[in-house]
Amino acid sequence: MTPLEILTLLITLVGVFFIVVSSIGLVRLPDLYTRVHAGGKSGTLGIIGVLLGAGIFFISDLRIVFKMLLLIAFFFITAPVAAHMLDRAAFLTGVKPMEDTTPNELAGRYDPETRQLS
Amino acid sequence: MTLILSLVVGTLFAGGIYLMLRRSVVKLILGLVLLSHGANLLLFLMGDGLIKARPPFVKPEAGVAPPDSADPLIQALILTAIVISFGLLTFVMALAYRADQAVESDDLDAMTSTDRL
Amino acid sequence: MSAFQSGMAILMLVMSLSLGAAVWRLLRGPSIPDRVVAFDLIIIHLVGLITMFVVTTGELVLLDTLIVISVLGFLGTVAIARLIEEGRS
Amino acid sequence: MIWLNLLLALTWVMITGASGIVDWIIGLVFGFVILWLSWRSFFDEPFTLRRYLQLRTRNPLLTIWRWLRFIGFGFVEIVKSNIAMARAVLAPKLQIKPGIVAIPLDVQSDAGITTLANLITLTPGTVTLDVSSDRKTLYIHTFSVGDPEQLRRRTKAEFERRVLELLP
Amino acid sequence: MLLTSVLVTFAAAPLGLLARYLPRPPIGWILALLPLAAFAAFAAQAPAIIAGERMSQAIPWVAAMGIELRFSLDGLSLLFTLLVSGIGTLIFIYTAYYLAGDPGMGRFYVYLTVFMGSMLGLVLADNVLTLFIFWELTSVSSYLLVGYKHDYADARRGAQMGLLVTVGGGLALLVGLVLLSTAAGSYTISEIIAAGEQLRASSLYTPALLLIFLGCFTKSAQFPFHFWLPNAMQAPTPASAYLHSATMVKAGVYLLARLHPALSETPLWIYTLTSVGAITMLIGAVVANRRDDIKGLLAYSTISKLGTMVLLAGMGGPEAPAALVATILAHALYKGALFMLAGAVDHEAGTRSLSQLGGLRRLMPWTAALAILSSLSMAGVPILFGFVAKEEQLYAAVDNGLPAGLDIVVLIAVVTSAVFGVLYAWRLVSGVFFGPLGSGMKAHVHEAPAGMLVGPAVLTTLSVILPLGLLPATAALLQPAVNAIADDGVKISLYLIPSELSLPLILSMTALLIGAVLTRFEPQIAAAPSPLPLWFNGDRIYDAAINGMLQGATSFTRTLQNGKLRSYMTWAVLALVAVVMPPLVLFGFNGLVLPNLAGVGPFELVSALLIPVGVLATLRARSRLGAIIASSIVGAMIAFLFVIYSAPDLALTQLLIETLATVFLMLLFAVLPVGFERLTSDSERARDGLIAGLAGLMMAGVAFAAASNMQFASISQAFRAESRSQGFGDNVVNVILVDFRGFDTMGEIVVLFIALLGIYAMLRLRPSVEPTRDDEEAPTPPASLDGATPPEHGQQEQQETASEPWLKA
Amino acid sequence: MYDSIILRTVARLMLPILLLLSLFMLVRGHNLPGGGFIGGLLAASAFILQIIAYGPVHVRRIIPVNFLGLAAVGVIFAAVWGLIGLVTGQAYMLAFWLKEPIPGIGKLGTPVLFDIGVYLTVIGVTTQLALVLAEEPILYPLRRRPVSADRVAPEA
Amino acid sequence: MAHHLFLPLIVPLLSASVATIIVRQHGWVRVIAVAATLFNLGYGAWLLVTIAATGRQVTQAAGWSAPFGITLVADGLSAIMLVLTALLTLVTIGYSFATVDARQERFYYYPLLLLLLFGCSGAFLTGDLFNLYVWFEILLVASFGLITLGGSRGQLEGGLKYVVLNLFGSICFLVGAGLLYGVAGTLNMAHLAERLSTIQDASLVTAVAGFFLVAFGSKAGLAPLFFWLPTSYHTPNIAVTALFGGLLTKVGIYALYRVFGTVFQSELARLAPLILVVAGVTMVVGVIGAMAQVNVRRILAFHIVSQVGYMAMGLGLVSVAGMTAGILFMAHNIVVKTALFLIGGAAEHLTGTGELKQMGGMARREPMLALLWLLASFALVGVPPLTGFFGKLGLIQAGLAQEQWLIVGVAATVSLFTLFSMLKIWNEVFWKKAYSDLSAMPRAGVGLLAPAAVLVAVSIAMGIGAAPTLEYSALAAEQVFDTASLVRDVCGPNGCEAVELAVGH
Ligand code: NA
Ligand code: NA
Repeated sequence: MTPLEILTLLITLVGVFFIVVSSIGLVRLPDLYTRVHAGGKSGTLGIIGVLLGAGIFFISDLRIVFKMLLLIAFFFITAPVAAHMLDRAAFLTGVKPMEDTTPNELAGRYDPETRQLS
Repeated sequence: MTLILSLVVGTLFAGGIYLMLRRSVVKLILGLVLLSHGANLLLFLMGDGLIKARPPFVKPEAGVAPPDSADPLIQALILTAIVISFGLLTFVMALAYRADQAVESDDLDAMTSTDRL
Repeated sequence: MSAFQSGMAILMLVMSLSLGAAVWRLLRGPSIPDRVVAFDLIIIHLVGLITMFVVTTGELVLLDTLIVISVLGFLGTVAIARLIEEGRS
Repeated sequence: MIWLNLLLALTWVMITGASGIVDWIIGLVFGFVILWLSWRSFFDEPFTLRRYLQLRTRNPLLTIWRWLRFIGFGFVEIVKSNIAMARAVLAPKLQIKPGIVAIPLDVQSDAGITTLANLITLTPGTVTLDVSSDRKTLYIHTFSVGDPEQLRRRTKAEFERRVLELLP
Repeated sequence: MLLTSVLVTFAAAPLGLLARYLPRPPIGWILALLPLAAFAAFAAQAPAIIAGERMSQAIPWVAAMGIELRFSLDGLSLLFTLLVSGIGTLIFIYTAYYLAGDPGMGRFYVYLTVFMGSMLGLVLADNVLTLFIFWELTSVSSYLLVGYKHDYADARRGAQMGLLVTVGGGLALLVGLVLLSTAAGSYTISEIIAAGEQLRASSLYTPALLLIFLGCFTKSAQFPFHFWLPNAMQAPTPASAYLHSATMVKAGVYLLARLHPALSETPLWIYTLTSVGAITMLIGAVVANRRDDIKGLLAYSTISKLGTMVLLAGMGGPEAPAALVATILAHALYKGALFMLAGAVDHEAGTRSLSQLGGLRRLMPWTAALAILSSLSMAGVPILFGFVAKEEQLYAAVDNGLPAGLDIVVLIAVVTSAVFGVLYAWRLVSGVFFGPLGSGMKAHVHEAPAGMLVGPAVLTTLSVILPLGLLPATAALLQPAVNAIADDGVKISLYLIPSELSLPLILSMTALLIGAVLTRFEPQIAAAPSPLPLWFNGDRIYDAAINGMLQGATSFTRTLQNGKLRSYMTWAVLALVAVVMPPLVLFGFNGLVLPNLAGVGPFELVSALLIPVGVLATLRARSRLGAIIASSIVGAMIAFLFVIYSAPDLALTQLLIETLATVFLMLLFAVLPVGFERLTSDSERARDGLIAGLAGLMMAGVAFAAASNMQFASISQAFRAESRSQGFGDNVVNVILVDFRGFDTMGEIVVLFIALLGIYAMLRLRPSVEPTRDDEEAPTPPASLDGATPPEHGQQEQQETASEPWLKA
Repeated sequence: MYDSIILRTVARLMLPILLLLSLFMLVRGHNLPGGGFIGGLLAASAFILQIIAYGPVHVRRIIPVNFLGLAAVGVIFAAVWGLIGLVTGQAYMLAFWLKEPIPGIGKLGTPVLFDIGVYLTVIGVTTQLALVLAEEPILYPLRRRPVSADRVAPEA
Repeated sequence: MAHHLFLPLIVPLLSASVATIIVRQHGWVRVIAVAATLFNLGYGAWLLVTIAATGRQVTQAAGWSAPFGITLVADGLSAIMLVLTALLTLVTIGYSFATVDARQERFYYYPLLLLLLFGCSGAFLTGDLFNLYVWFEILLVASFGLITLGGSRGQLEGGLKYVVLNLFGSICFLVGAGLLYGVAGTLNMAHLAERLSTIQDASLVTAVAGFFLVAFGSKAGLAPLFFWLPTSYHTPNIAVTALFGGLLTKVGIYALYRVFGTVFQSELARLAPLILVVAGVTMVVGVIGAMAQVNVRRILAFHIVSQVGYMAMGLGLVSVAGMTAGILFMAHNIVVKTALFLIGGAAEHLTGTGELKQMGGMARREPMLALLWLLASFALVGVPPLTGFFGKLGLIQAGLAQEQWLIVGVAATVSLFTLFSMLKIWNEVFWKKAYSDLSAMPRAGVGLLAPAAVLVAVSIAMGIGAAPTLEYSALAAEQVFDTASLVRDVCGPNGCEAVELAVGH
């Protein structure tokens, strides 16, 4: 194995590790809001790791490196938005947080008619 | 893998047909979706074998796509079929929605007025 | 198969299993947003798997699918999340 | 806007992988057409060349430097956050005490709020839930709430400050 | 001339419409020139035909089907053409008086003329298919004539009944004729007749003959199809007189006579015709005595006589052909007259009921005189032509060609029908013209207009004068007709007073005598219980059949076309399975070896297996959104497989479409109730599961069989090789899409485009009852649903119409 | 009122990027994965993201294109280049290529123009569909029917 | 190379697209619609003559040699269908001027008609199996749009079933095409015929043919796949019903003739008994349904089903004579069926209802309409010498020649029941007294009468000119079965295997 390959493998390993963590989180965590943590954070870092690994592997081809960077940026920008959207949708559709979620400063802040948040 | 994917095609068809035999319009649509997935995957099996990681692109050095690359024709056909079924499915969705609205029910068995004797 | 490829293959297998876990959540729910979270994560898995597949096979052409898949994963998640809200009854 | 156009041209050149002068021109033209098309999603008033060429940033290099520093900070935070996450998830017994906390906002620009929200989501233990309609409060879900007040303080101090620097 | 006569008649049909503008008697005289001309033309041919000539004429039409406009005139045809055109002339005159003032008279003349043309064509045709064409046209024109007074339900019913029965028989006839022609190797009648020997030996003989019988029996109102004829009496009397007594109903007899030389003298022919004819004859004779309606009485008597004719056609023996021909002529003469007179009575007295008529001999003396004479002819009283014909019948019956035992039965039947014939003739005359004045008649009944009596007068005169010295001439005229029926030199000899006291004469006199005696008991006979069981009533069976059919059809259709999509889908799936499964199982797996699973990578396996998992999740989802998300996983996994198996374009398209479809689905269906209702029972689910499983298994099987059974090299190799050199592109798939098979792609975008048009119209064009906001006006959002402006833009702009098309500008 | 600042900001940012990506897919589709369909669908996705974030009314306002007309123009554009072959007495859709490749774009010929027609049609159709569907609940608010509780699965 | 074959496709397509853009200018849209349809009619007539004179016309889309590119092939059958389609569309457009309201016109009524014309014409011209699939989808989706245009509840309910069941048929078609490509490796019909003729005995191909049987059978409305038809055909505009009633199921029959007559010849022989059974059942079930109905258009809709059975019989007899009769019957039925829908529809349009029990008195009120109806319905039933007779006679002759007694018996019997249910309409709508005073009812103007009159005239002309019509049908049937000359015409003298991918031959 060339050093490049080793590096690739290592970084990819890290990425895969975090993706696995997010999967496990998704399975193990008790309520939706905590699962969003797992998906939104670990999943993002994991995929970034994998992409980075590929970027390093193809480091000689700048086009690919750039594409990988573009993708990483894309995930950085979009993953949190998705998490936010999901949490919000869940909250609005009445998905209950796990029992000892305290404080819950959002409770009752949505106007039931207009969905305006005060 | 051909065998496995054939079985997958079978499940897609079975699931699709089962859903289409339900009474809910949404299930009907999803049934159609599965059915067209099944058809596309079935077509995919009809190419020159399942070939991993050898897409039909001309290799710059050779000037031709490798003869053992995946079947480009079947891909073009599936692509056409996918797009067509997208158009048709969207039509069905809109129609089902409107029918649902007109009948005020998503129960297909409530939509029998045009056959009533 | 080189050691590198074997390593990647193992990682891909791990990813596949992890994918199974995400699918489990998709099936299990219980709420719709739960399923969407799982959906989002499944797309991430697919992006990862394809990336690794390209790394092992060197078939760079396939890499271009990643951008579109990512965009669509985002679009799909956001759309579903948004429309769940519309549909609450 | 011209910056964005340049950015798009750069993106074009990078993804096509061809960097001749013609490619730059094509990238610029495409970028221009796209910006012209999506102009109204950025500005209320119709497209004008003056508005297009207007530069907002005085010192682009400084801005770029700040952004890079910000990204670096963010990246470190993210890695930290994920290690914490992995610990929590992989622990034999789940120990989480979640809570939802409201954080008053100073940032007012769209970009600022968004950046802050994203940063919060990507960093340890917190996910942005929503922004109030009057854009004065940020609601976050936290993984293991200690003292809500401390969380508020820390967030404002570590994150919002940096965001305010870039996008007021 | 033959062709001309037929075509001119058809071409002249619209002339009848003149009567619409002049619905007065003179028009009848004018229009009658047409049949008169035809009569003259045919009469002019008589000498030649009598001399043994035979005229033929043919023009090709649809040669490939054997249809040829081939006409030929021989003795039999001549007899019929003279009857058709001669009686036609009288009817044309009569009609104008009968329908005077009726605005529909024009229509009536058109139908009448078409009928005449059809009838002429029928009897002249020398091609079975041409004959059939005219045969059907007589049914159709008869339908229109019977339904002339279509405001009345009875008229519609009578018309429909006649048409259904005759067309039904006609279909059988058609098949029979085609079979016959197949057996004979020709569609030309004269050639078919020439092939008699060969035909009788053919295996097609029996089916062909039975089918032809069916056609003839329905047309000629033979038992058990006789019931339509009395109902056809709903027609205006001119039509009844013309079609239902003198001409059309004899078409079946004509055809039997025509085919007689070729097909007769087999047991099938003899027994069928004898029994059907005899039964019809008796039933008609009996029932005629039970009718109160004079047209009904005449109709049944016609049935009886038609039965006699069929009997004569079937029974064989040396005298039968002559008797048949004589009967045809005699019947046409007296029955045509009687019908017209009955019409005159109806016209003047306002009723046709025997019980309401009476004593008209003083009020309508001329009518009475003619009716009495014709009735005497009908009864077979000597010195009238009816007597001559009856003598012939009895001669034929005595000397019939039937086996011992049966011959006696037939003889008795003929005599019996003669007895009843006397009886109903007497009923008619005494009931209408004698006794006290009828109770149900109009106030001031007077003689019918002279024009209305012209026809009856001519026909009655013929009945009277033919026996008075014209018998040899008549015989000479009829001889060629007999020759056409019986080719072996049978001679017809008509005579009024036989040279010796023969058995037929005795029987004839006896029948008259018994009949005369029975007139004493007429009321008892009319009131006697029906000889047939009550249910055995053609009318009633017809109605029951129609109603039963309608009800059966309704409940059948309700069950089958039940409006449920899932039931239709079930049929479709089962049809697919039924068509594909057997050959697949039997031949589809020939020579396949079980595949090697070693090359399957674990991670592909996992991805592939996630598809069924997604399917299952979709099936088991208990909410719409859950199902939608589950199904979108299926799409994503398929796209992933596409990536792995070297189809990046496919994967991209699949994913894009999948996502967009999901978004669209959510846009439309997220707002509806979220949960699925439980609508089907467990047994239904199990059944559907079984069907779906079977279909799925079949699809898996066929996919695998085809994928492992590629017998030919695919043409795609050429695309791989020539993509760059000829298509100037490296993405072979895209080159196929835009160039090699760009035509497909063109169609594909058109599909999208049309789908857009359709969806747009469907969503925006609402029926006017619904609140309508059509067209492209951008909607004004209610505050609760949609964010119109991004917050940072502050003030809300005035709504623009989104239809501002820069494209058009 | 749906007004997530976060989503809207990101959606706005994505619009030019996705449009650029779609042009990229269109332009190099003849040689690499992509093409008129994929490009068109991507562009439509860009617009659909705006619809999701801002609602159809806003999108109609900021992108004042008659998409249905665009689809029709796309069809005409795709169909019309084939006529060159026909008027020169050859087959419809016969390809005509410029001798030399255009720098930065590649070889230009009628199939490429055809692909642009496909691109325009797909954008027009898909975006118009999304707009029409998204406007549906605004134009025709649904009358809700009560569904008896015991017949509904207790989910969501 | 007959490049002109593209014209009847491009003209409607471009016209439809332009008409879409200027849809608000009603007058111009109508002009465009009529002009394009007239062009197709004229072209079709010319093609009819040309083919009779010089045989098959062949061209290649984009010039690529067959079997690599997409072949367009016009033979006698194509030409007959092409010309009838244009005629029908033209007549329907004329009828629409009088009956279709302005709102529908604004929602792309005429463009959709033109696109339907485009789709049908393409289906009749293509010589490529997958391309046929595309054309099927085009005409299907155009028909979807037309059948739901107006958005009444009935249209939506019926339309949903129409659409879904047809989509199932489409999927069967797609699967069949895919499987066939897998087995035979090509899509060009000539090439397929060439290759499949080397497989003589029963094989997987027989199973694959089953998919096509179901696919085309469901478009054609064969039992038990016809359910979509009676449920939806009475719901849209009368003009649309008339066009669909005449045309759409026959596209399915056309495809059956084409694909089974050319590509699946040995499978056809194998499946013939099944096809005959299906044909008989279709005739019977259709006519039973018609007897049960009490609405003009619904009766006629079931008749479509019943008569499709006759056309299937023409195929199931597996002989040139059978197919000749089938083609003749189809041509007759296309014309007459549309005429009947137009006339019955005119009565419906005037009365405001299609329910028999609420109609009446039309014979006195509108004698011209009554006359047309009488002629058309007798033509449908097969009363000589109107067109239907020759088709029926041809089928009977061909059936007897093949000694298929049963199907002949069924065919003959069913036509009696057809007569019965046609009489029902005649009695209830035309002969029976009106239930109310009709003097306030609008009169049938030229706009309502002329289109039907044209078709009735065509039907009569086809009856009188039965000889040339039959001759042409025979030519068409022979061409369908003659694969050897097809291969020669499409791929050249050396057959399709010898061709290399290039522009032109
Ligand atoms: Na009625
Ligand atoms: Na009526």
